[in-house]
Amino acid sequence: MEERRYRSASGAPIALRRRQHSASCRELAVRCPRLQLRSLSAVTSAVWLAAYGLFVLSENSMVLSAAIFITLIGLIVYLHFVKIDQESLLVIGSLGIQVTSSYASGKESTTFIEMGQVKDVVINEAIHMTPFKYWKAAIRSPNSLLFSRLNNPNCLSLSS
Amino acid sequence: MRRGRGAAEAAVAGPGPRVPGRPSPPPPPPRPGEMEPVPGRRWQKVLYERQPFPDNYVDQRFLEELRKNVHARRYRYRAVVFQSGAVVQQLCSVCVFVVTWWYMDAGTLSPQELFAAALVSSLLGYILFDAVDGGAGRRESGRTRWADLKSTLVFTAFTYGFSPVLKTLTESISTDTIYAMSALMLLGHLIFFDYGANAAIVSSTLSLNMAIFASVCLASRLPRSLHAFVVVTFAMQIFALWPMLQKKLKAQTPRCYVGVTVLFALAALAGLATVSSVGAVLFASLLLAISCLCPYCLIRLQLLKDNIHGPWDEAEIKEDLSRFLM
Amino acid sequence: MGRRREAPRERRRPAVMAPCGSPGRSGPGMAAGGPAGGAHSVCMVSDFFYPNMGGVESHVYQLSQCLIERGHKVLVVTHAYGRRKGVRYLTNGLKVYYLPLKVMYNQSTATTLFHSLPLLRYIFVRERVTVVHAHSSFSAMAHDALFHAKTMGLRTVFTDHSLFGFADVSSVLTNKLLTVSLCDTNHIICVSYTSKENTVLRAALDPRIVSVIPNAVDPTDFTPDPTRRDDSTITIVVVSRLVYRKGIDLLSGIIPELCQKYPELHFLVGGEGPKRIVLEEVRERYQLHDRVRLLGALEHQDVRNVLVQGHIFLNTSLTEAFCMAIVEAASCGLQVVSTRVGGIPEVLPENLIILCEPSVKSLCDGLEKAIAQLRSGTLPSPETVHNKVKTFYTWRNVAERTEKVYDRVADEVVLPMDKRLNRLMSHCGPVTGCIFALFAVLNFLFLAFLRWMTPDSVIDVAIDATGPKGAWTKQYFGRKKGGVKEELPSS
Amino acid sequence: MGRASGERRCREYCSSKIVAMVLKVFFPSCCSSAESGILIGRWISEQNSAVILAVVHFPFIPVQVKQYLSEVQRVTKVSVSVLGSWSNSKQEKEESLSEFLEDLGTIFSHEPWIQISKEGDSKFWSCSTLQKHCNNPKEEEIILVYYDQRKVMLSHLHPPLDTATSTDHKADDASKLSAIFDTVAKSKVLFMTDRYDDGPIKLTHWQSDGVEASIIVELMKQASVPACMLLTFLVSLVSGICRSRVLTFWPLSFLWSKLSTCEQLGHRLQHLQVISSNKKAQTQTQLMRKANIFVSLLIDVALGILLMSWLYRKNRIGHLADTLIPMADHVAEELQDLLQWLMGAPAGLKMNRALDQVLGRFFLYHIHLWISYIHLMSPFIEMILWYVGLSACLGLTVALCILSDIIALLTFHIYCFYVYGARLYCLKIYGLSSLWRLFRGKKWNVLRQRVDSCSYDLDQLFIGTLLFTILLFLLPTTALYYLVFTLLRLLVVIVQGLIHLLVDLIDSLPLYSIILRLCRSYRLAAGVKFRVLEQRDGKPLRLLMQINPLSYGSVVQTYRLPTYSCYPKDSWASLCKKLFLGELIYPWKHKGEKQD
Repeated sequence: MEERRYRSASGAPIALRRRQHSASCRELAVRCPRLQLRSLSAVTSAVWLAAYGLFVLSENSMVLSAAIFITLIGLIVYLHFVKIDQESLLVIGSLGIQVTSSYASGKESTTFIEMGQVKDVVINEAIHMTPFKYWKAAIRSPNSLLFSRLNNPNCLSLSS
Repeated sequence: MRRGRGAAEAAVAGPGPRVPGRPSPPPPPPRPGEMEPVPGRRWQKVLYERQPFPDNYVDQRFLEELRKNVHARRYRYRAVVFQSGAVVQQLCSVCVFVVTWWYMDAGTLSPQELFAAALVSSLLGYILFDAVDGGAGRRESGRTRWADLKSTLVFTAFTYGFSPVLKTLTESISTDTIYAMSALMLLGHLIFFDYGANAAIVSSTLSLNMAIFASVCLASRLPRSLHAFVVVTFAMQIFALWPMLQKKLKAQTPRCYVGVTVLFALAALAGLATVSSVGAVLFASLLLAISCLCPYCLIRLQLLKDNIHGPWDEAEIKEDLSRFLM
Repeated sequence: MGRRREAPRERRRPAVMAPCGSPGRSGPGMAAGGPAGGAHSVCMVSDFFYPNMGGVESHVYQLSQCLIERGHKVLVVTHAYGRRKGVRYLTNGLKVYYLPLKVMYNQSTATTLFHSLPLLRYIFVRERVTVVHAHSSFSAMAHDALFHAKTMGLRTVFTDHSLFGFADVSSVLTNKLLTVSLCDTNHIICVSYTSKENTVLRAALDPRIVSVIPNAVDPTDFTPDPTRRDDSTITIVVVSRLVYRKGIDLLSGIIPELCQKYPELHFLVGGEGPKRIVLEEVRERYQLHDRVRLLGALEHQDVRNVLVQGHIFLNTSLTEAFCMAIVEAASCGLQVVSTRVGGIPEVLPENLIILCEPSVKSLCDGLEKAIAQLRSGTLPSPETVHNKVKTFYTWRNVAERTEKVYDRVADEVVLPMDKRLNRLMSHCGPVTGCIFALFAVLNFLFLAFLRWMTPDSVIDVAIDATGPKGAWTKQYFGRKKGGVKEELPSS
Repeated sequence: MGRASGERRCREYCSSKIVAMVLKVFFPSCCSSAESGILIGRWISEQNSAVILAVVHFPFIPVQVKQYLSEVQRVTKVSVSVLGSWSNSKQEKEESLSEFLEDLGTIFSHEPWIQISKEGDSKFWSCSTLQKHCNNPKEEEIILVYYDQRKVMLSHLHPPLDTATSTDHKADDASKLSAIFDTVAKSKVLFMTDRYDDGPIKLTHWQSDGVEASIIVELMKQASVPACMLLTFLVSLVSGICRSRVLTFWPLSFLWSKLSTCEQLGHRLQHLQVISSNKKAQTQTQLMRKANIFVSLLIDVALGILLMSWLYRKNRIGHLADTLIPMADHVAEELQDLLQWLMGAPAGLKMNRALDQVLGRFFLYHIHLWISYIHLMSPFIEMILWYVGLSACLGLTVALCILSDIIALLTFHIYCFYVYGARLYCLKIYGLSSLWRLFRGKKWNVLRQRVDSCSYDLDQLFIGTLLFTILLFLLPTTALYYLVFTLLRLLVVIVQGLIHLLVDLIDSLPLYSIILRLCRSYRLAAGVKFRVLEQRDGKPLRLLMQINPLSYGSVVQTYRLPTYSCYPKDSWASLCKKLFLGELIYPWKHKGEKQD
């Protein structure tokens, strides 16, 4: 169970935690920094300022309420579908690989692949207009890839 | 890089066919050490055997196959002027057509007169057409008079039938639009016309169609449908039939072709002068420029021609391969 | 497509390996011992790469493979082909970037001279590229890469694969652009002496910075097989794209001429293109359906099977820098008849090729001469021809010579900005020079901006997978080589 | 796999390292509190894993156990056997017991012999195996996997879609998980045994509520059979009538095919046939399909009856009828005004007045006809509506379809206009395109499918150009008419499309599956997920196997019912092209023009 710190392709700090449950079972977890209050408040205030500007132009209080709703909904959507706090890869010897990505809202999406169906494990870069993301794909059947985005190659070169 | 530059220029301006020795600076006496040709072995221009020279070795024979101005042609002034007659002709016929239309629009020229004149002139032309080469062309083209008559009937019938439609065709469109359109079309007619040069853009069909389009546009502005009818027929004569006659004249009797050209040009100028003197002056200067100035420029510029050829050129296929598909 | 492309390489690799093991030639040790000291990390940039097919493509691929064998790090950058985008690894861990750039005109990307800078810069930095090697003057991406590489202060090499005339307007413009893009390139490689002359004239270069390194073919790919040809008839093989530049119109003239003269003559035409219709017309007109077979587009591995079926190979190109087709044909033991254009006379010795003028008549004469020799049996046997041609061109040789160029370039200095601007202005004429100098400055500013956005320190180094010292080979290929061997084809 | 071929391969650390398989013991969590005894279950040797199904308590007579097992095996076709021993000792375990367990292994010979023992109520069990025959008992690792017997039994595992579709990987589909799942599922009988019959042996496993609770179900099953028979009879009768020859000769059949109501009815008829077919559904999917159809039918009819009850209360039909006629009139008047506007110079467009007048008059006359037709049938409208409204009891979808048909009938004139306009415009466009080729001195070569250059005669050229000019100048007029009527047409089509989309939604939504997913999420399993339970070293690794429910999206995707309506094949681009070229867009071919 040790922890290392890296910087992701976008320069954000990320932490890789590895823990050895048993000889054949190990877990790798990449954890991004939580949502900073700073950025959150910055975005919110920006939206509200814009809304207020509109409100001043068009004497319509609907704008303000709409802005509030937008920010709320946007925040919920962001936390629930976009912001990934932690991605963990659980490897159980001779049983399978399990990839869990937990969102900021606590929602967890888990996928388990049996060892028998893992053809191969591939680390590859993808071109994403400027920054190069790193994907780890466990190829279960020839045509379906299971992607988990791990922002730093080294952690995988370690694990592999 | 100075020398590299020099090299390039020298190469480009390198002397023409088969200079003895090497073209001036580019491959200078090889530097000692850098590219020392091994004594005894002569560099040869082959790739399939390794030679004891560095890859970037520059031999004396570098660029020896450079040729210049292989296809340069020399023109004679009078010939060029003679050929420019075709352009003059076409300009004049456009001018004549416009002037006629102008008269009809102003009402000074009644359709009946124009129709009579056109009829007479076209009959004359028709006779002339056969008379020039003694009917040789007709015989080898195998076109009967009946066919001529038929197509004439088709023209007249269709034009006459459509002339009412033509009259109401563009009434809701503003006159300026129509003028602009027909001007454009006539310009296109002049551009695409087949003056005897074999260029890519030449398309006699297109040019003729544009002329007809323009004539229809203009005809639709005329007061009555009879006017429209007459103008369109006139357009057919001057844009379709007249050039055919010209070609034949040019082929058979160049001398009288020149005469005809001059006369026609004068007639056009006179007509234009009655409409506007300024226009006439401009038009005259234009004609002069085309028939005298341009050939002169062409011949002068021909001297400055500098065209590089060599083994790298894409070989063009000389003989006519279409015979295999005929 | 690309898959099929890789398959034969994979199969042939042992064959390639074997000679590579010849004394002191291969391995990083030798390369490290090279004059410039140490291996280069080369970035091949071209719009043309697999799955697209052609001379440039195979040149880039083979050259990269051989350089990898010699211990250099090589990666290829090209644009995305349909669904083939992103990063791929080919044999020996040759890394290929398929960049998401828009294709404008026959597989050449549209260029704005700037939009590709972010991507290319990222690649150059993260792969620690030292030499940028651009291919083919038709490829806009190659020129972009040169431009950016100079801005970033990297060494640049350019290989020109094609000939250009000077007559028409389009070639005048392209030559101007070539001048701009080559005037401050460190070194230029041409595939034949004719091509060198041509390039020197077009780009107004110092002939001293232009090297001639011919293309090569894989002799193991093109081995003769006399059993495949049927000697009751005479078969003339034509393998080329059916386009005007390849002189297909000439072919359409030759076919009826000869077929009327020689009843036992057969034509075997491989390739696809707009001129196919002409050949079909000829076939219909002269009722030659049984004697003229149009095979359509050929896979690379099928080419040999087509070649060995014939006795005579006919090449009617109107312009060629270095005709690989005739070398392949000769390597298959065919008697080659070709037009005397471009670099073709330099490619094969007189006794292996019959050169004709680009006209139906001359070509027919050449073919008849070949047929006469064939009948009299004075032609050398395919094996002897093959053994002879085998010695002419090998990729290993090409790689060595290219390596020399890299070493030489590594010693040179890249022009700093001010010198570069001067060069541009002085060298490319007042107008163009100034315009492109301006572009260069803008490009420099853009680069500065990018560096400020994501500093090079943030960009992480890519794992080097190439060749014997690739990151991967140490851990995995090293351990279970067999596993990989049987795995690659299966997958 | 071609994609991955080039990419760098790397093995997972462990997968390359694990050569000796780990022994996996799937242990039902409900048995964790059972008294000591022996473990019975299935041994899957190729995966080296043991699925524990139940615990047999002491005391027992080995022979009886054996015959019981054989009986179970006979019934369930699962090779159930004694896998090992289970000792749950409240107090400190004494030697004797362990020895006793040891030689139990000799009685029930099994290889390997698993011994799980739980001291007190500590969470960490010790677990060991005995290999009698291999002389060196090497210490191989053991993983304990707890699973919820009931859920695993009831759940139905969905293999990922693509593997399911890919035929060449059947080998993968037979994966260990599915093996475990159907092991548990097959041994259902084992759990169904009544709690209260005191057989010779006592088992602990998940206990179903026994037979009593399911008596009602049984009764329903009994009752459903005659109901099905009756239904089948009726359905066959109706379908027979529909198929009778009277209704299938030309004009009628054409009419049926155009009326969406008939299609909907036919669709429903098929559904009824599916439900009432009294042969049992073999696979899970068939069962689900039946259930889905049944539920959607129910809901459909319920909605329909609601609608009816709303309609027939305080004479809403009458109001509807009274509003309908004036509406149609109003539409017609609007159209007239529109035409008047077009016949002037609309939006200052340059139109050819003569042609404009002609077209306008023609359409006006048409509208006049239409209005008179409406007024002719105005008295009957209410009655028609009343009877039509009754059809709502067949289901909301039918009512909706009828509505869309009524709309189609009421906007028939718009359709006519559209067709006239389109035909005229189409002619013009084609004429113009060919004449434009003539204008350029080209012609379309049909054989080679390309444009060749061609030399025309003088008179051909002349006439062609004349016509070209005329058509060109007349084009704007027709184009404008075409444009306006196309827009109207598209409006109608969109409305109809929306209605049909609604119908399709009701038809195809797999409600039963969705409800199942909502309430019993474990019934539809996409896979499993493991949670690593806390552990102490020296003790085996303990995992908790939970069921990963199918996501709603894939539920719908898997179980959605097929619908009859064909969506437009052509994409947006081709649609626009059609519109531009003036080809007709048919409503019944392209339901939901705008939906995709």
